[in-house]
Amino acid sequence: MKKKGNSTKRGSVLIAGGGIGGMQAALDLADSGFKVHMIQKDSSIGGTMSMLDKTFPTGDCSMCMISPKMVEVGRHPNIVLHTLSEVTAVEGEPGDFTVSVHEQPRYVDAEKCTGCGACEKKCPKLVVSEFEQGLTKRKAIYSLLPQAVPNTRVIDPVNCLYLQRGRCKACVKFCDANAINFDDTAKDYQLQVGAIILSPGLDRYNPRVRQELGFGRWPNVVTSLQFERILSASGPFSGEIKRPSDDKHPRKVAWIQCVGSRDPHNANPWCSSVCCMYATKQAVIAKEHDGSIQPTVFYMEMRAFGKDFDKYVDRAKTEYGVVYRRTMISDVKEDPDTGSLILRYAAEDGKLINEVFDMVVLSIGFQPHADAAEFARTFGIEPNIHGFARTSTLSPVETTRPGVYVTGTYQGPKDIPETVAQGSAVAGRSMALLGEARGTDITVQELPEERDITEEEPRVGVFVCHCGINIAQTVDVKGVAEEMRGYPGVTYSDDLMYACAPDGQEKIKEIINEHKLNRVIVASCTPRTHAPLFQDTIREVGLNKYLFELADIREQCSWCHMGQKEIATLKAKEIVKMNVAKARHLQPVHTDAVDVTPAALVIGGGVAGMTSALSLADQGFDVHIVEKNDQLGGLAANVYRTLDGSDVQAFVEEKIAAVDNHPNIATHLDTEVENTGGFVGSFKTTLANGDQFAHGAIVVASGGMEYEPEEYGYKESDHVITQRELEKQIAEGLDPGSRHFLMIQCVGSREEPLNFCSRICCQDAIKNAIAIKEKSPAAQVTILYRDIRTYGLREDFYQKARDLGVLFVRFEPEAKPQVDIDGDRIQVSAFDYVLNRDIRLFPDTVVLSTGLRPHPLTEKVGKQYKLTRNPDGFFLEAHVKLRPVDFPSEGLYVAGLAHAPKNLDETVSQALAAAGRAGVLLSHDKLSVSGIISKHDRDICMSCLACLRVCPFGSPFIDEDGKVSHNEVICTGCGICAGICPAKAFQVNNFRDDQIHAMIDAATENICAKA
Amino acid sequence: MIVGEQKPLEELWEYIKDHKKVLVFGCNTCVAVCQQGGNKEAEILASMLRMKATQEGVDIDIQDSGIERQCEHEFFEKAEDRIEWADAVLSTACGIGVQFMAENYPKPIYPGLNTTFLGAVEELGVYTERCQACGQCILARTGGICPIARCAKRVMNGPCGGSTNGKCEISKDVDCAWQLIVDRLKLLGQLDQYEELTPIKDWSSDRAGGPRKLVREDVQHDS
Amino acid sequence: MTAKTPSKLEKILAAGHFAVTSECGPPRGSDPTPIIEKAEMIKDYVDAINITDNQTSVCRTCSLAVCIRLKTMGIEPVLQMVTRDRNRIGLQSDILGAAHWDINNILCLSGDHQSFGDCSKGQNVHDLDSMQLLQTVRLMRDEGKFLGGDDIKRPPQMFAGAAANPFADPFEIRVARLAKKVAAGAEFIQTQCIYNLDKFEEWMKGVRDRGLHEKTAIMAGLTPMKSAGMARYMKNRVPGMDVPEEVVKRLADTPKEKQAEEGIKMCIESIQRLKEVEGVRGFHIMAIEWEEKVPGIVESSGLYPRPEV
Amino acid sequence: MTVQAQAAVPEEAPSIEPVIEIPEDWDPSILAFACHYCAFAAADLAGVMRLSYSHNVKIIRMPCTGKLDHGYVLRAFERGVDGLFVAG
Repeated sequence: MKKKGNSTKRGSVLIAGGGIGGMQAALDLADSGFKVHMIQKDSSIGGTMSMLDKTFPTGDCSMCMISPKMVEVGRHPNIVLHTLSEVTAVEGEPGDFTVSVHEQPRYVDAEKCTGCGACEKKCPKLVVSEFEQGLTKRKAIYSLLPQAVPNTRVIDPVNCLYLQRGRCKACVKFCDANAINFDDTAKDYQLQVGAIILSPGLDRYNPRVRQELGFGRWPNVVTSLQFERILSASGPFSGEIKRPSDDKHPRKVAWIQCVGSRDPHNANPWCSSVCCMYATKQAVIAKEHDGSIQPTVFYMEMRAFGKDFDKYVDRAKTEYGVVYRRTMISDVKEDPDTGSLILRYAAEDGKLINEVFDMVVLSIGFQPHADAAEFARTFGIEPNIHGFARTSTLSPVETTRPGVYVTGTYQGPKDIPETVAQGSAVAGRSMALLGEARGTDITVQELPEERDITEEEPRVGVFVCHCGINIAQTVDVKGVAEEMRGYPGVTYSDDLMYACAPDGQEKIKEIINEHKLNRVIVASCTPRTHAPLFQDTIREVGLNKYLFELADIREQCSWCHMGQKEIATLKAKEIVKMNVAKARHLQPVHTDAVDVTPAALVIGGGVAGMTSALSLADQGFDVHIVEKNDQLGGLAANVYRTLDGSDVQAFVEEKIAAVDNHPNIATHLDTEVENTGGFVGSFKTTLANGDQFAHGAIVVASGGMEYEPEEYGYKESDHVITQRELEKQIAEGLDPGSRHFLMIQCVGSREEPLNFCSRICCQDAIKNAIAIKEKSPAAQVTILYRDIRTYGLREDFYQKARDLGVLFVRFEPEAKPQVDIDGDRIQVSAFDYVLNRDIRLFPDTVVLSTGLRPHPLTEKVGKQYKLTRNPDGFFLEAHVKLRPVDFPSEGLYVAGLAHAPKNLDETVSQALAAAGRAGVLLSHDKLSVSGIISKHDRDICMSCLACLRVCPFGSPFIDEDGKVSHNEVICTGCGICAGICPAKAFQVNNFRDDQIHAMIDAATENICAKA
Repeated sequence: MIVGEQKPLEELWEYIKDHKKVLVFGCNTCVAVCQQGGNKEAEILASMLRMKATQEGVDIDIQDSGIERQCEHEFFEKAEDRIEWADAVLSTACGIGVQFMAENYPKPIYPGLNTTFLGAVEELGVYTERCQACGQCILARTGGICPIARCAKRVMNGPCGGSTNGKCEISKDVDCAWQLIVDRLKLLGQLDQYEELTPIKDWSSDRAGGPRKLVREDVQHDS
Repeated sequence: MTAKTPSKLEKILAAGHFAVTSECGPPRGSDPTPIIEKAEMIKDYVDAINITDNQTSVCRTCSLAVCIRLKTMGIEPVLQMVTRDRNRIGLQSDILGAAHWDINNILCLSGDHQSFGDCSKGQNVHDLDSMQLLQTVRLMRDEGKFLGGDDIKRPPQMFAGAAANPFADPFEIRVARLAKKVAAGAEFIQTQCIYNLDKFEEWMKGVRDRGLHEKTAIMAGLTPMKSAGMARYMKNRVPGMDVPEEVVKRLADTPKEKQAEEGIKMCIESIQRLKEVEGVRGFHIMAIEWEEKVPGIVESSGLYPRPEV
Repeated sequence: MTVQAQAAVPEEAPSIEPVIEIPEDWDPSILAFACHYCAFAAADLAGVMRLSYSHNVKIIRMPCTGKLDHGYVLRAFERGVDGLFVAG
């Protein structure tokens, strides 16, 4: 709740690191009224993810996902970007920190530079490009990546000829906006913030250290990140897969896994979690680029533990023909005359093989930045033994210093969705910490009354932008402006040097007032990034911001028809005419808003539900937990220890206690949701037991269920138990004595009909095995496994188990172990790959590592809220990488096992993330509906239900009086309903039929004139 | 609802090619639901005919318009002027609308659709026949599935000898009505009803008995 | 069971002999000679000859005319009548027409859908269905009344029969359906051609359980296969036909020129086996366009000479 | 298409337009309907990378290709457009 008051807490947050994790936290906080200071070491935000070509398991292109976020961060009024900056000192306590920042000089004035790139073309100094991983060169004055945010150029002082030897200054000569400023100096300043979020990400392991792999010596051995750049269409080879040595297309490509990971001797002991999957993705995408490529992956264990990961690997094997060899490469030699590489390894049956590959990709892992120790000292937090930020499993985003949180890979190697989830989680934690200071540090702009122009004749103003040389070099800008003066509806038409520059903005405002314009067209770059900028400008002089259209004559005309002056000018004229024709039909759009009830419904009282509820309650919102059983706790109630030994029972009790006596939380036990009416912002829910309440958001944490095994004789003998039952016995003081415990992995997981990894069973097995061996070393523990998937920092415990003498025997799904029981004697037969023969064991106890299933309630809850589920029955999130806790329709979030099997710490992170996301929504009194939505005309609609059937967001619905109505709050304006409506009852604002028809007519003016 | 299908463009062109001013006139209820005769389809059809006209080098002014329903007088008032303007109307309503206009306007009214059947919307874009309007409903005896509308030979004591794995002898895409009836009776536990012989049907209330009329005096308005 | 009509077929069945009937398709023209030759060929080997009524909706000489022709030749005809082509007036009028010539056997059928024949654009009638036609025949015979209720002077003496397809879907109501036909008045049944003997015997078991084999005379329908190609065609293309794979395989394994002979052999084997099935009271041998084979089949399956009655 | 008894009704052959030969200096006019989030963004990226492609295409921005309407396609062709390109 927003209590302005005189609270000492500050309403802003400092985020150290501009990768996807930091950006998600920044957007969540800024959207909910907090000022954000983002500190970024490089000249642009984006981090590692912006270097990737595609992402697993969907194959979506990474830049398409991250660049809208980067633009949003770059433009957000509540976010201040401090690039080329580093934090030097932090004082103060939670709610009130003083942070000193050192900012390197950029030598280019951000206000003036328009990112036109003329300077870069003329700069003579070539430098190895870090972003392209050394595959190509960049200039001394450069932008980190084509879609950099901010896209102001930066001068690299080490390589700039002028800054080093006082010569050249070519960039100054060619910069029309005279934005180059060599007198720029480093700056030091202090920021007052309430909370600090650390998201510095990780460095990549440099494989040069391991000589035998030949990186740095043989050119055709590349790192996986270099291969990402090779695959990328905006990379050095524009997406064509070529060998660095001779630019030939490689046929046989090998991926070597665990380079720099799981290798305590000369690299890092932990598993970097993502290499198995990105290697598979790179193999698949490479095959898509060039069908003749034969990919082979050399690996120790295929760690495809995430959602739909196993299915992705199976598809790689069957559809793309990727060959997986479970063996490590001892060394790589180059055949000098062909440049190909000879890999030596031992095959399954032990024979030594030399196989020739055209190219080798080293799947390098992560490791903390070189300055990680110093970074930790600056922020006053303690690193763990490996140099990551030290956190505990049960509070994964809190560092050792209160008020300082961590997200992303700096907390431990992880994949993008977990990083994004932790981004929202730390946003949620900061909101909880600074709850009452929300909104105090941001400045809300006062806007004048909107002019009513509905009666006026269209008076269109056209501003054609030179954009320095970018447009003017190819398009006769003055000619276009002149041509438009006579065009119907145009009252004013002129050119501008830089429309988006501050002076350009002022000129536009002046002309609008002077000529009483009621429609504005700017012909310049792409509406995707700059339309919001101009819309806000015209709104500042009272014009409704939807009376604006941006004609793209740079990216879609001058830049792609370079040199063809007269054709490009003609095309530019036509593009502007099309937009003016549309402008004549533009109507003002008033976005109404919907009240938001500052309360949330949490379905499920397990760890996920309770964590979300507590975080939301701390943020000041009322929360209703609905739990089907008669007490809270969920599955975690019968878990005793985490892998690193934290006491789970105590944690669950503590959570239950916190929930029970939190003033904002109401718990409804032993009941279910009867029905939920209303829509996002104002839901009304009735429970089975009759309780009723209103709320604005819903967190679905309906949890999961343990698989009840039938196989391996579980039903026939009580010597065959599950890991959960063993854990209970250990907790109750089991004396293992010298008994022999035999564990079997993947029981009920990773095979049809439920072909997915339940992610927790390897951890459970290792945890119990260590507990038994530590209790009595004489006891014998054997684990029959398919792949031990102790990913991330959990790898240490796999190492510890082996050191304690636990035996690991691998089996293939075709030759599963056989358990035969007669009376008390249990015989287990299996095939041992290492000994290469069948073995028979006689354990005292067989322990089954059973997997997880979606809770039977998932289907019912799914139907109630129209939530889709994946084939395995888990809920499907809005976007697998960038919206891991959201559902497609707004106001609904997911957390915990209902989304997918996950470990307890990941459940906590996801629950905090869901609370963070819901907090952003609930922090607004009013939920403003976006302007570009579909409008429904009820009197010409005959309820034929075609729209109801096709709308992906379920916004058309059959209302009380049985006719079709349309819920504008949920509508995203895609217009599929308008496309199919036979009565044309749906029209999308700014894309109405008359507007599109006007554009078509304008585009075909010259043809009709000629005919 | 009533389901119809647009006539092939060639046939429609033959109707209007000698006229100078043609109005393509949509009906926005039943035939709009099956997306064949609604106002939007009228607009599309008008555009197709205009292009046909340019291809044939014939000068015809083709406009389009439409009303809610062409089977009730009052709806026509809104489009009176457009209909006056035209010297021929191509109505994309079902057969009812075309005839209703023909009774009221002294100019050629051409049918845009082939009205096919009374049907249900099984799913978006799939319309299937359900009722023959025989005037004497026997659905109570057959578990709610009509052999008259859905059996190719209107067998009253089916199935005939030709049904194979649940499909009618005439085509694998057509369910055997009696297979559906037997399954349905089994579901409702009324399978013993199957053995009762269905008496010979009185077809006098069907179309065979001549064109039908319903008069509701209590509703009639003595305007 | 005493015969109620002057029908020779009924008398033979009543006397407990195996009845044998065959089937001829009238010509697609008015020349009577082909039908006369076919009838002459088989008249001593069968008790009655069915004359099809525009089979598969293909226009041919009407069944009534050919039945009259057979009657004049001293051969017992079985008039087949489909409800596809006539409404109830036409049906009653044609029944009287047959009775006029003392034709005493009638087989009531729905008839194939017109889309199979040469007039797919025609309208079908189906005023009554096959069972309601049976009721009409029995009404006219037993109560001497028209459907409209008036009395008939000299009511027709028709031995009424119907077709039955034990193999069509849904299989579980096929016996119930026979019960309905019996209730409607079917005194004899000529089944669809049988290749799946096991399934037929299973059906017969159901029939016997309900005692229907005493209420109506079931005659097993048989059609000898000419070739493996014909077997495949019947299996895949003819609706309601159940041709097991072994039948097709057995024909396909025999050399081309011997396949016809093998088909006849299989038909005879079927007859021998069906003779043992309790409730089978006769055989309806349909050898359309292959009538010359009927004598051979009848003879070698021990059904010759035909009993005098 | 109403499902009749296919067994009997033969399909009429579709009428194909006669091929018109293309003049030398033909400069086609192509209209593209591009979805704001994918194809329009791709066109921008082509520009950012200075790729060049033929000038004959003009792009109309749509909220989503699902919004495409028969009316737009026919209106474009009726007014003489030579080709339509829909991407999203």
